Formats: sequence, C-alpha cells, structure tokens
Amino acid sequence: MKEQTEIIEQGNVEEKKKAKYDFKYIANKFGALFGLIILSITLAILSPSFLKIDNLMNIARQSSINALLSIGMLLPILTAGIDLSVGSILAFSIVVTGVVTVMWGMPPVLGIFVCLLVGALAGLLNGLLLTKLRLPHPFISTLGTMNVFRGLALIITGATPIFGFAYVINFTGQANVGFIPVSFILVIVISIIFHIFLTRTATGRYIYAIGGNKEAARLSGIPVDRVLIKVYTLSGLMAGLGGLVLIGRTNAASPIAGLTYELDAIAAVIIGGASFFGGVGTVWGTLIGAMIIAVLRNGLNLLGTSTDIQTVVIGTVIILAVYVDVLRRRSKN
Amino acid sequence: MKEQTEIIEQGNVEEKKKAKYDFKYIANKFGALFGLIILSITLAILSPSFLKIDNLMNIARQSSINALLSIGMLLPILTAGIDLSVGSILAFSIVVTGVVTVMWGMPPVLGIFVCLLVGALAGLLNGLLLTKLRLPHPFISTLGTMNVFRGLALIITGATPIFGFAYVINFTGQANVGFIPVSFILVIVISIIFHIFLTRTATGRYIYAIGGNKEAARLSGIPVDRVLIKVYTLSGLMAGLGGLVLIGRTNAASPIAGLTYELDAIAAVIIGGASFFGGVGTVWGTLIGAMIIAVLRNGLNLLGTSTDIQTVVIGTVIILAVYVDVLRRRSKN
Amino acid sequence: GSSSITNSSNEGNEKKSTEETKADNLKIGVVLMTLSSEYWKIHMAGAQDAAKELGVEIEILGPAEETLYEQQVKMVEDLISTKVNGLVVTPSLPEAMLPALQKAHDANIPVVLVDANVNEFEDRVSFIGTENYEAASKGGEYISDQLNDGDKVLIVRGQMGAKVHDERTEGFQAALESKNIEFIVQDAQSDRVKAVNIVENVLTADPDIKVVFATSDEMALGSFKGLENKDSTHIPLIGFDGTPDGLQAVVDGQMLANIAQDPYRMGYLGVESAVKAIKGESVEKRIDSGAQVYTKDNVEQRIQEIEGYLNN
Amino acid sequence: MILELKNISKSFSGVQVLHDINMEVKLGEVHVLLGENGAGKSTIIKIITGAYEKDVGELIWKGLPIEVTKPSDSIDAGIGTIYQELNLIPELSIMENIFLGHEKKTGSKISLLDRTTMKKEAKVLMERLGQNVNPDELVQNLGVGQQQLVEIAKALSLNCELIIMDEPTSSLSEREAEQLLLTIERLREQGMTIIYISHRLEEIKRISDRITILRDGHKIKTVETKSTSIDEMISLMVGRSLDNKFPKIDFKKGKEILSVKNLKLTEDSPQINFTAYQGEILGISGLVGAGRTELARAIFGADPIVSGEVYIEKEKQNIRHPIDAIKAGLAFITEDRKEEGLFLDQSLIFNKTIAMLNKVKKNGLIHPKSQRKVADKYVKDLSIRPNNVNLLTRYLSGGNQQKVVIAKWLFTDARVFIFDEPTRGIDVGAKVEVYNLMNYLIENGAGVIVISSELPEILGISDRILVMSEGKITADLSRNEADQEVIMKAATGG
Ligand SMILES: Nc1ncnc2c1ncn2[C@@H]1O[C@H](COP(=O)(O)OP(=O)(O)OP(=O)(O)O)[C@@H](O)[C@H]1O
Ligand SMILES: Nc1ncnc2c1ncn2[C@@H]1O[C@H](COP(=O)(O)OP(=O)(O)OP(=O)(O)O)[C@@H](O)[C@H]1O
Ligand SMILES: [Mg+2]
Ligand SMILES: [Mg+2]
Repeated sequence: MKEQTEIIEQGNVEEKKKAKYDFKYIANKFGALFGLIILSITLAILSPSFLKIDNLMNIARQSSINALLSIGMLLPILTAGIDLSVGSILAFSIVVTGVVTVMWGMPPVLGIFVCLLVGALAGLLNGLLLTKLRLPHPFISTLGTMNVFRGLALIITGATPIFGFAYVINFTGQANVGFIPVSFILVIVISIIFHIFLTRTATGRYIYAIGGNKEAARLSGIPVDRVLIKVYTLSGLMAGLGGLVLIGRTNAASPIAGLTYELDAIAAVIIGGASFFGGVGTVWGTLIGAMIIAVLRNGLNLLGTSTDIQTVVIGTVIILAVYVDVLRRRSKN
Repeated sequence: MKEQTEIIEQGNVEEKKKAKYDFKYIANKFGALFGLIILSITLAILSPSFLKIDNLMNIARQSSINALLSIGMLLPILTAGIDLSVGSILAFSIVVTGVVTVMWGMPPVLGIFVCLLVGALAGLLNGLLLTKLRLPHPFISTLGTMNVFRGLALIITGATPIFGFAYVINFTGQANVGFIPVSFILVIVISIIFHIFLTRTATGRYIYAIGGNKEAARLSGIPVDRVLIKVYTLSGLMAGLGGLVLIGRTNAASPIAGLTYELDAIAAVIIGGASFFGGVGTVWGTLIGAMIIAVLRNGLNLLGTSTDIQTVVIGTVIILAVYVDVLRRRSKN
Repeated sequence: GSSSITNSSNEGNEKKSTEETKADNLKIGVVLMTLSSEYWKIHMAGAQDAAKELGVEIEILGPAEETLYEQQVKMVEDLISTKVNGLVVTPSLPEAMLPALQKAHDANIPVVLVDANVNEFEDRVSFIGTENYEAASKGGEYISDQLNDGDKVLIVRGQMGAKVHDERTEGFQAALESKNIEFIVQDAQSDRVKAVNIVENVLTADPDIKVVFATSDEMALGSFKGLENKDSTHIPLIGFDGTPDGLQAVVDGQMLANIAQDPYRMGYLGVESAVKAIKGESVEKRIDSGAQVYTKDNVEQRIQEIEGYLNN
Repeated sequence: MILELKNISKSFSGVQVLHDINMEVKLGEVHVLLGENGAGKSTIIKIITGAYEKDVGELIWKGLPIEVTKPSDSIDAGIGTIYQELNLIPELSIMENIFLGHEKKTGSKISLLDRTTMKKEAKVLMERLGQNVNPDELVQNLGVGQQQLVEIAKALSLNCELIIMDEPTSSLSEREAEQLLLTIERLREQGMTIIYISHRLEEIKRISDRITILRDGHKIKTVETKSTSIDEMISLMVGRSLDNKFPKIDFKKGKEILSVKNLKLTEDSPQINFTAYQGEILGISGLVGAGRTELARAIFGADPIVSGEVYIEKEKQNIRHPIDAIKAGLAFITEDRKEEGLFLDQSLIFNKTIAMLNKVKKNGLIHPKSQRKVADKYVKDLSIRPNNVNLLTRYLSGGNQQKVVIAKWLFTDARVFIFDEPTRGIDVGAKVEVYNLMNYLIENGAGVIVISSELPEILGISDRILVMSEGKITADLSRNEADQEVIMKAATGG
C-alpha cells in the first residue's frame, strides 16, 4: 500500500532521478497492471476468441457498470469508510427513472437527470446519516440504507420491472461510437475527471487526508463532515450513473438490479491497490481492478467454465491478483 | 466505542467509585441492551403473540445461527479485520458433513467432529493466506475464499442438497431441553467461553492489542501472525458450529446455505458496539446485536409485514439501533 | 403451442452452417438462470443429454444466483463472441435480455427461449416451457377444494422482484381469487433456514393458517421443518420445482403436493430445437413442456423418471 | 562487553542510512547514542531489537553471536526497549499495556491471566516513576507524558539486562524527567546496562558513561562522557560548533494580539485569562497534565468550551471548530505528531500544503510545481533530511517528522502561532533553526505562544512565561523574574 502512494508522489521527481530509476519507475507506476496483463495473456492462450476486437468490446461494455461503481466506491474507501448501498442506490435510481419517464411520461432527457439526481440524493442521505448522527462507521449507515433503498425500489414498482425506455436514456448503455461502446468512453472520461478531482483539487486532497488521519485532518482545518458528505454523494451519483448504463444495457429497470454489486465494486477498488485503512488508492488502480474482474468473468465464459468452477477460479484470482501486487512491492524493497 | 471497553475495565474499580456512579454504571454496562429493549416493547405492544413463551423460544432458536457466526466474526473485527467467508464456510462444512455421514456412512458422532473440523480448517486457510501471503487486508483473502468455498460446496454436491441426517447430528439444532432450545443453550455456553477467552487469557488480550495498534503489538513481542491465524480459525470453527445448528434446523445440508449470512453477522457485531477499526467490542454486545436482528425479523413476521416494507424497516432499525447507542454514549459525557 | 410456423431466419442460418461449419461440428451455447440449484442441474442434464445424442458440442453457463440478470446478459454476449452456432436461453429478467438476443440474431445465431419467454423478441426459433404463472395456478386449483371463503394461506416466496417467484406467487393467488383468501406473503430469499423461521413466526401469530405454499422446493422443505417445529404438520404444504427431495417429501407425506415443470424435458427440447433450427429443419414456435401437480397418486412414477434422467 | 555491533549496514529503498557501524556497549554502563535528526540512531536501535532486519553485520550478545529477526527475539534475550514513537494500545488499560506480551498467569491448567498480581505490580511500577494512577485506567485517557511513563514501566517490568530508551524524556516535563533520570541512576547502580538516546545534552552529560556519536549514518567516534564538554558533543555531532543555543532577538512589545477572557473548559474548571502581544514569545510551562494542551486545544476550537471569549487583535472571535480558528489567523502545532499532526502515508509535499491548498492553486487546480517549490524552500529552511519532498513522512526520522508538522503551520500565514512542545525530539542544531523561525515570526508581527516542558528552553526563548498547574495559570513571569526555582514552585501549585 504505502509504497504505491510514494510512487504516486514521486510523479514529480526531478528528471535525472527519473532517468536513473527509469525501469523501476515504470514497472511500479504501472504495477497494478501486472495482474491484468498476466491474466490476459493466459486467457489469450486458452481462448482464440479472447483477443478479437468483438470480444474486447464485450469486455469494455461489460466492465463499465462495475467500473463506474468502483470509481464511486474509491472515495468512501479513501476516507477509510465504505458504501454498501451502491447496488441498492443503483436499483432505486433506475426504477424512479422508469416511473417518471415510462409511466409519467417525463421527457427522457430529464429522465437522465433524474437518474443521476436520485443517486446523488441517496448518497447525500448516506453522508448526512454518517455525519449528523455521528455514526461510528459508514458500514452501519450504508448497510441500513442498502435495505431501505432496496425496499423503496420494490415498493415503488410493486416489485415489477419497468421497460420501454426511450433511446435517449438507453443511449449511454447501448450505443457505440464506431465500434467503441459509449459506456466505455464514459468510464474513461469519468476516470479522468475523478483523477483530476482527487489529485488536483482541495476536496480531493482532503479525502486522502481524512483517510490518512482524521484527527490531524480536523486539526488542519479540513471540514471533515462536509467532505464526507460530498464523498458519499459522489458515490451515490456514480451508482446512479451506473444505473443509467444498466438501463441501456438491459432496456429495463428492475427493482432487484444491482444485487451484490457492492462486493464487486469493493473488490475492484482493493485489487486496484487501495487500502481499507484509508488514505491510499488511485483511480487508475481502481479501473484496472474493475478490468481484472471483467476480463476474468469474460474469459471464464469464453472457456465455458461451469459456474461452480468459475466461482472457485474467481475467488482464487482475486487473492492472486492482490498477491502479485504484494510480491511486486516487496521485491521493490 | 472507547467508553464501552472502559466500562468493562472498570468492572474492577474500587468500590466507592462504583457506588458513586452506580446508576450511570448500570445504565452503561447494559447500554447495548437499550435498543433491544425499546424494540421489544414496541413489538410487544404491536403484536400480542410477541411475548408468548412460545414465541420467545422461536427467537431463541432463530437467533442462534447468527449469534454463533457473530461471536466468531467478533474476533476478526476486534483485530481490525473481517471475515466475509463465514456463510460459505458454513455451507462447505455442512455439505462435507453430509457427504461423509449420509453418503459414506461415517458414524454421526464423528460427523459432528468433521463439521467443526472443516470449519476450523477453512478458517485456518483464511488465516494462513492473510499472514503468509502478507495480504494487506483480510477483506481480500476472505472475499476470495468466500467464492472458493461456495464453489467447492457446489462442486462436491453437484448443487444438490443432502438430507437424512442422523438424530445425533440434528440434535444441536433441533432438540429442546424442557422448552429451551439446545441451540440457544449452546449460544450461551459459547458466549461465556468466548468472554473468558477474550478477557482473561493472554491470546484474548492480544486480539484487542492487535486491533488497537498492530505495530505496537508486534514490537511488544506478540506473535501477531499466530494470533491472527487463531482468530480466523476460530471464526471458521464458529461457522462450522453454526452449520451444525443449521443442519438440525433444516435437516439438510444445502450448498447454497448461508448466502449473505456474513452481512448479518457483521451487522450484529457492529450493532453490538464493536469498532471496525479494531480493539473495541464485547461478546455480550455482539450477542445483543444478534438478538436485535432476530427479534426484528421475528416481529415483522408476526405482524405480517410485507417484504418490501420489512426491508425498509430492517434498514431503518439497524441505523436507529446504532444511533441509540451513540446518543447514550454522548449523554454519558 | 398451437401454430407451427417455420423459423424465419432458417435460410440465413443454413447458408452459414454449410459455409462455415460442418453439421457435426456444431456448438450450442446454453445460458440458464443459475447453475447452483438442483432444478437447474436437472435442466442442464436434459440439455447435455440432447447434445450427446445429437452429437453437438455444448457450452452451459449460468450466474451464481437467479437474481444476477445482468450477468446472464454478459454470458449471452460472450457466447456470441465465441461464435456458437445456436443459443438456448432461459432469461431470468426476459426484457433485459432483449438487446443481447437482438445481437445474436444480427450475428445469425438462432435463439431458442426456454422456461421464460421474451415476448418482444419475435425472431426466436421457439419458446419452450410452461409459464410459471400457469403452473402455479394449477397448484392453486388443486388445493382450492380444501379451502373455505376467507381462509388464511401462507406463501413463502423467493426474492421479491425476481420474476420466477413473482409469477409463481401471483399464479397461485389468482387460482384462489374467488375464495377471498387472506394471503400472508413472506420473502425467504430461497433460503431454507429463513423459510423455517418464517413458518415458525407466522404460525405463532396466526395458528389458523390453512395452507402453506412455497415457491421453490428449497423453501418448501424448510417450511416443513417449520411446521414440524410448531407441531402443525397437518397443515397442507405445497412445494414447487419437483426436485428429487421435493418429490420424496410428497412420498413421505411431508408435502401434500409438488408443482413441477419438466426441467429435463425443457433442457432437452431446447438444445434439440436449436440444432434443428441450425440445420434448417422446422421447429414449432411454441412448445409446451408441461407442468404437473404431483401428489401421492402420481409421484412414484415421476421419481423414477427423474432418476432415469440423472443417472444415465 | 554485553553487546557488540559489528559492521552493521542498512538501507531503505536503495538509500543507505547506516554505514558499517561498529560499537560496543559495556556491561553496566549508560551508553548514549548522539546525533542529528536522521543520523540513524533509531535505526540502530530497531536493528538491535529486531524491529528492522539488518542488511549486513553481526550482533554479539554477551560474547555470542545472536540472530534477532523479530522483536520477541530481543525481548527473550533480555533486552527491553522504549521506542521513540509510543507503542501502546490505546484501548487497553495501563496494567495490560505494561504486561503486554509477558502477562502473569494463574498457575492453574487453563492459565488465565492473573489480574490481581499484575495490577499490584503495575501500581508499584508506576509509583516508582512518581505516578499514582489506577492501573485499570485506559491508556487512551492519559496525556502523552503519562503514556511515556507507562512505556518505561513496561520496559522495567521485563526484568531485562539491557534497557534501550529512545528519547524517553522528550515528552516529559522537568519533574518526570528528573524521576526518570533518578530511576536510570538507580538501575545503573543495580548493574543494569542502558542504551540511551536524547537530544537534551545536559541530561546526557549527567547520566551517561560513554557517548557514541553518529553523523549521516556513519559512526564518528565513541567518547568518555567525563572528558567531553557539551560544546564538544555539539561540534562532534553537527560537524561545527554552535555559538548560541537560544538565539534571542530584542523584545519590542507591540499590540495585544491574542487575548483569552474567562475561558472555562468544563463546568467546574477554573476561569483562564491571559493575553499575548506582538513581538514577544510567550512561554507556557507546567508539569505533565497541567492542562496546557487542553487550553491550547480549547482556544483552537479542537475541543468544546463551556464559556469564555477569545480575541485576536482585539476582535472577538467565535471559534467552534479548527476551521474557524484558522480563518481567524490561529495556528496550532500539536504535541502528538503521529496522532494529530501528520499524514504518515503521504509525502512531505502533501503534509506541507494540506492546510492551505489555496496558496498553491493555479486556474482553480492545485499546481504541483508551486507545491514543490514551497516544499523545497522549507526543506532547506528547516534542514529536513533526507531532502526528498516526495518521500512518505512515515519514513522520516522522528525529529524530521516534527519539522514537517511545524512546516505545515508556517505555511498557513497565521497571525498567532501556538506551539505545543515544538522541539520535542529535535536535535540541537535544528532547535536553533526552529527558534530562529519563531524570531522571524515575531519580527513580522505574529504572536508566538510556546508550550514546553523543557525548562531551559522556556527560559531561553520566552519573553514572558505563564506557569500552569491543575488547569489554572499560577504565575505570569517576565523574562527577568523567571528562573527554574520560581517556575517549579508555581508549577507544583504555589
Ligand atoms: N522505514 C524506513 N524507510 C525509509 N527510510 C527510513 C525508514 N526508517 C528510517 N528511514 C531513514 O533513515 C534515516 C535515519 O532515521 P532514524 O530514525 O534512525 O534517525 P534518528 O537518528 O533516530 O533521528 P531522530 O533524532 O530524528 O529520531 C532517516 O533519513 C530516515 O528518513
Ligand atoms: N483524552 C483525554 N481523556 C481524559 N483525560 C485526558 C485526556 N487528555 C488529557 N487528559 C488529562 O487532562 C489533564 C491535562 O492534560 P494536558 O495534556 O492538557 O496536559 P499538559 O499540561 O499539556 O501535559 P502533557 O505534557 O501531558 O501534554 C491531564 O490530567 C491528562 O491526564
Ligand atoms: Mg530517532
Ligand atoms: Mg501537553
């Protein structure tokens, strides 16, 4: 963990030093890629379909929802928190969108806005619960709202999925530019925005500070509560955005959408090198974590692995991916 | 958080101090009960069946599996870790028990032993992965093994539940002594053992020490890795024991048993006042946390609440239960 | 299924199969709702047997849980990438599958839908199955005689919002509509222990429950334990799925009846129809694989059938 | 010879911090390691105790080579250590911390903890250090000073043959330090060997037999204390002599800058009144637990207050949170750098600028180049070592970490600076740099308040001295009135 941030910090190191440590520098900078590359090579050898453009676009498309949720999840984890409610927020946002557009006939463009807004508001609630009630850990507030939002999604819809979304709403999750899925482009754009946000804005740096040492952050005059509220709001917003992509992918808004998605998102963040204890983690690492999960699922499907074996393999690879990273860092010292 | 341990420590404080703070002392000592009591009173008013002996025994019986898993879960959480694999370990233990007793005809008494042993070994694996691979956080190792053990359970059984267990195996989960369920007695006995273990043995205190400050624990010569291995082994053992009760409750060993049980167990531990950052938490608090969850589910069933509303209520109560505790502690200061 | 219309995309596929693949080198992709339950294992056995008999290669995928409908979509997409010659899909959220199915169609891959239909997907080769709704209502009809106006019935169901359980619940309720029954519906999330708990709790509050219906055998078997714990095994219990354990429970008198579709047959017919479509043979657009309420009277025979399926 | 170090070298991430160290510790002596911040003292200690693994070299313990790979190895061999950074478990009691890792057990088969015996012994140990405490008190409720004493009690409870103390007095006030020195002298009389690290040269002179001096990871030499003057020590460790340990500029008392009126921290605590002026350094002295830190925290809005007002430049401030305090122009350099000051997993740049990111922005975004520039400047001004601004602060030596905390607050352009134990763990040379910085601040019209437990420091740098005892201000002394005796008298309650 620690070494990684160090490396990130060393992004600005003098040129001559960079040259000296050139290989190491690159190897470490792109270290989180190691697992992904090894995995990809293995799959390319095992399955002839893996490297086809068509399949690579599958992966791009399939990774996008988890990638968006993971980028959102990175924020709470950076503050040494967690957001268990993202799957439920996703479901809640999309069914509300379904109700207002499909059932009430609101213009689809506004529907997009609603989907994001509901996500953000749900996240805001998480943030307010955590900070205003002074709950000891967001595990509680978000475990609670995970149930609440799921329940609300079921109640609103009478447990029935909603279909028949307009193309405008489906666009993000469905369309391609050339052969590249719009959802993947979205992921890249969001990643860049979040990267800048986290590394180049005060709030972004505060997020790291809070995760690194909450008391020191408070004493340094950082508005801890306000930053935390932003963090959970953004996490909710990303869940809403993930929901938008899901609508497009499935042309449906089901109240049981997103079940267990929080686990995949957390896994991506951690595989990507973030620390549960806060203060350490990057957008790029998270993105690679999400790709590892997507590539793995895709590859196992291509190979026709049966579910039970898939489950075992996925479990093993999660551990291995992190272990590769541990080894890499240890060898560095 | 902190205050709670403090109270326990003050168990041995001089008499005169105890006398002075008598009311406060008691109010705080049994503080985690507050939420439970409020909840119970509410339910007793709403449902005439709630306070019937018969129903109380329902609750005793229904809480027992989660209580056992939660007591196991308390240990990793005390070390600032987590064990996501308990549900899968439970499933894995019971299907192995099913295979060896029902299918291979091993004597049932040995079957009990196998169930516990498999649980403990699975937990041992978690501990070894965490410490020997130097994984940064047990979230990874146990998320991995959560998948692995579930997959193995499915592979072993071909996804078919095993049934027809001997009475000896079913006994713990099924039988009553008088009108009290054996499983509940088991929970009480286990609680006492774990309480003594955690408060009165060196290993028990090391668990708190590791959670409080891992580096300090290491520098004090505490065999951190060995303690962690014990912690996860015990957590696995308790999952095996929970599985034994589950076999008796359902007379079957299904490979999909125990899905999402880890969330209930974690919730119980946290509602019971433990801290995610380690070092703080008690067996009694955990037990009360498990009771709150069981009482809530039972009450909502009694009231015939529809599922979607149940979900919302459960979510809300989880938050409230912890909030009541926060308020109590704040008023104390 | 009443009409027998020849598959419209036949010709296209025929060309493709003669060009690119030899008839005996076909690969069929099957995507089930999940692979981790007994019901779907039986389904899988049917599909595998069909593949073996027809000499085609088969790849069977399914998510870890029925609720993970988006993963099913991914599996269909991935199978399209591997260039399967035909697809058999049992969509757990049918409408969500539409874009992926369209993609398959665009890639000239014939699609057979099994167990749950996607109404909007006109280009399907066939829909094979019994609607869960109808099957469940058969169960309701069966028990209808034993219920009086205003009686209470407990339904122990799987995850709310999961289409299969929604339909089973609704179908059962619909069949008893005229009786003015008070339904207590509780969600046990397909977990056996939760079913035990629910039955215990509901019977404590409402000892005068007249019938218990569980929307899967896993929960039905749990429900029986609950009844047993409350000394209420006299209350008739109806299960759903017709798994071996569920049928055995009927033999043992633990369940009064078990509603069973024929997963083995569905699996078999699905693959068979897909192969036919690839070869350009005609397939009925709608094949009813049947559903049956099994009671003490007819269960033994069914058990033998199932054993036959699973042991060959 | 009880312990010999032979050819010990150690590097971190390719940077060598110890170069071929050879050193001998005689049985029954007090052996001091002396060197500037970052010289490698703590690293040597950690290699001896097994907290770090050495790259090359050999340890000889009582004539035999010994393999130390983990802390329990050294503990088992009979080496007790007090590390520079506190290593206590906040959630455990004093007694549990003291006996952590070597608990007393009841004789019975299941071997439960023998709490009664441990409690008794813990009480005795703490009393020996002049502390009358309840052994069941949780460590998190103790001030830093008391925590340090718990650490010492913990080492003493080990019954070891060698005790290593890495800056044990840095967080102690004069009185506790005195207690500790007496304890050390008593231990030496009983034949105990002690390795001792400190930046307080007077106490080194007083208690040690021999001194090994380090510079930049090299051993310079080992000298007899008797034949070495303090000035010699300084020039050996810094490589030059230091003419003035307490550089003091002329005091021109200016306007009132900070004024505290009728401040009550709790319902039944006394009211506090005092005023600080531009152009002066106001020292606050007192014993451990006198309430100085609490006062500073309350002024800064870090803890709630019951009543009272704070004025800055005669303007009434409503400070409820550190944010308000910073806006009002206050800076608070906390005493506990690890818990309250530093972001250990972040670089020096991050730590340096986090409290005032607006100053390094360009077009609304943080501008890494400007960040780097200011960081480089302070690295030079405070001679922080190593001068790699991208290194995680976790890997800096204790004294250098302290400098980073100070640098963070200097960057905020505050008008009033409250330093709580600012030179804790800082070497003599760097101390002078910190004092010069304070002088620079008052020259530019800022108010400077310094809380310090080190009497020579308080006496050397303050223009005026407040003394606190049990939460009250018991004396307000001008520079001329103040001496050790007067202060000690006020500190012990008059
Ligand atoms: N874990 C580590 N990783 C990288 N560098 C380290 C590590 N620990 C120490 N260092 C470096 O080693 C050098 C020596 O540090 P050490 O802590 O031994 O100094 P010290 O003499 O004890 O100083 P002080 O008086 O400030 O405590 C410093 O430059 C420090 O930055
Ligand atoms: N978090 C806390 N909880 C309870 N008591 C505390 C806490 N922090 C400090 N105290 C107590 O409050 C009193 C004043 O402590 P404070 O830290 O302000 O003293 P100080 O003069 O700064 O001394 P020190 O050198 O120990 O910092 C002491 O008796 C101390 O034990
Ligand atoms: Mg040091
Ligand atoms: Mg202080």
